[in-house]
Amino acid sequence: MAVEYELCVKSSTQNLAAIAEFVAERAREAGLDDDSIFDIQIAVDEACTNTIEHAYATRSDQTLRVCCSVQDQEFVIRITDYGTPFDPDSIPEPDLEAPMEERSIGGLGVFFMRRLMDSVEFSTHAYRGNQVVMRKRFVPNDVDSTQ
Amino acid sequence: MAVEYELCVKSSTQNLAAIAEFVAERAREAGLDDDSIFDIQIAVDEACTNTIEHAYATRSDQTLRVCCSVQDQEFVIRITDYGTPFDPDSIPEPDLEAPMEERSIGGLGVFFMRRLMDSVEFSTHAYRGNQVVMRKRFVPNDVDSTQ
Amino acid sequence: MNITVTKLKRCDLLKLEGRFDSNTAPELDQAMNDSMDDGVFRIVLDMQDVEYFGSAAIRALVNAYKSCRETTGGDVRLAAVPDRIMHVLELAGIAPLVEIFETPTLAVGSF
Amino acid sequence: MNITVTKLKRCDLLKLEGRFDSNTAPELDQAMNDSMDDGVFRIVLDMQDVEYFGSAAIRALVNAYKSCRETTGGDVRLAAVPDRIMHVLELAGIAPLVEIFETPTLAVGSF
Ligand SMILES: Nc1ncnc2c1ncn2[C@@H]1O[C@H](COP(=O)(O)OP(=O)(O)O)[C@@H](O)[C@H]1O
Ligand SMILES: Nc1ncnc2c1ncn2[C@@H]1O[C@H](COP(=O)(O)OP(=O)(O)O)[C@@H](O)[C@H]1O
Repeated sequence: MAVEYELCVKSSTQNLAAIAEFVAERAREAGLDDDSIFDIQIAVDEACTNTIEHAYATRSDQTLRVCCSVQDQEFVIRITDYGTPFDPDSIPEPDLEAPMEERSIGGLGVFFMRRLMDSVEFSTHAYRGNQVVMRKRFVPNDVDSTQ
Repeated sequence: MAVEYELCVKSSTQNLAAIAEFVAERAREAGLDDDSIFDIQIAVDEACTNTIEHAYATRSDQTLRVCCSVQDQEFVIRITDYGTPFDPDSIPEPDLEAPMEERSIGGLGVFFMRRLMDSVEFSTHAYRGNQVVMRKRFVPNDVDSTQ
Repeated sequence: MNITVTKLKRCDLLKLEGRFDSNTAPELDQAMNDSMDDGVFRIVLDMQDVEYFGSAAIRALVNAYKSCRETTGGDVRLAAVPDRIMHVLELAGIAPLVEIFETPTLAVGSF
Repeated sequence: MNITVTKLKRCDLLKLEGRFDSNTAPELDQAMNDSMDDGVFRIVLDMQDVEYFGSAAIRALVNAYKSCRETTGGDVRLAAVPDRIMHVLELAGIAPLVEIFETPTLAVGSF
């Protein structure tokens, strides 16, 4: 596996801008196009927001770990927390056909992650914490690519 | 006296844009700044409009002559027509203090010419026609200036 | 010279471009009269791209201003007036009389 | 993130700049609530300089939209939405529901 870049910050929404910048920078270096980078920023932002708001119940003194790597033809982001585990199958899809007046508030975060990334996997480990791994395919133009 | 540039056009308001461009070009070559050039454009535009509308009574097939030269520290524009002579002393100054509702329509042309140029002289000759000569002072930065 | 008319809910927005001398001022006059014939007496002139605005254009502006203000709530307001054009309006003594806004959005939002 | 509020005759114009994520969305929520507390239920969001608009900001928008439209003539309208932000609004299914204008002038002029 290639290099993995890691950013470790406190679980505050004030760090979302720094996380977005860190991920965008890594994706740019890897050669992703601007539209893909924007998609990734949204997915990461939503995932980290959920971790802070749900897994950590808005406590801002906990640890949030964001790792980026390139694996084969995919840009991979792994987000780790040590809060309340989460079963993604328990949440319903948002009803996007409903008129605005009847729209339930929220429920877009996980939907955005799934729609904008090529794969999203949630997992929970005893000491490794909760992880969400998101992958975005791209065409690497790196000269020393092993592909 | 230095070179005199002349533009000779038909007395149509359609030629006002070309006249403005001609005068601006000469003034730029002479080294006048943009604000002065704009002032000159207004004065020339108003003078030519008056010639067309009053001296030529809007006939568009007559001759309008615009000459530009630099004399000492002045940019000089001479506009010649062969229409009805004009006594500038016969026209009153516009009342700029009047409320908009009571403003008489017009009467700004000669006022603009006098305010924007350093001197404006009207004259009438038997064969040389009617002339208005307008002068704008400036600081020539020409290397082979005789000053 | 070009005039683009946008009919909004409360006013007509006229974007003026280029030279308004005695040759082209009649078209400005016409455009404002068209609004008034249409029953619209609230007019915004977006002056941002005006290169020249001579006494004939000022005359057209003053005429429309008078007519519009004869109606309740009617007015002609200016937006984004370039410095040089502002200088001309000041010289003509009409700058203090007409309402002038920094942007077309503010002028439209004033009606 | 920055919000500049301009109070116009018929509506409040909110110019949004920068990132609206779950950290800054509460300020958008607050700004729109301030307008409503002020009795203004016609709001234009100028989105031109928005870099990011996440689900928290969308939530704030939907909330204000609902509240404003409960009043007569009330509405939240968007202007100058950048392509990428438009894509997010489309994904969330709200692009077809909210009125979106090319420029703030047109949005303000629609009220
Ligand atoms: N990382 C997480 N940890 C715990 N619960 C989560 C997590 N992510 C999402 N959830 C749960 O799934 C629901 C839907 O999440 P989401 O689609 O992001 O919408 P929202 O957060 O706006 O409610 C949340 O309300 C929450 O109950
Ligand atoms: N070149 C000219 N030839 C004849 N009459 C002129 C000329 N210039 C000005 N006048 C007269 O002087 C009056 C004032 O001119 P001016 O200040 O330009 O205002 P306006 O042309 O708008 O009436 C004109 O109405 C016209 O009667």
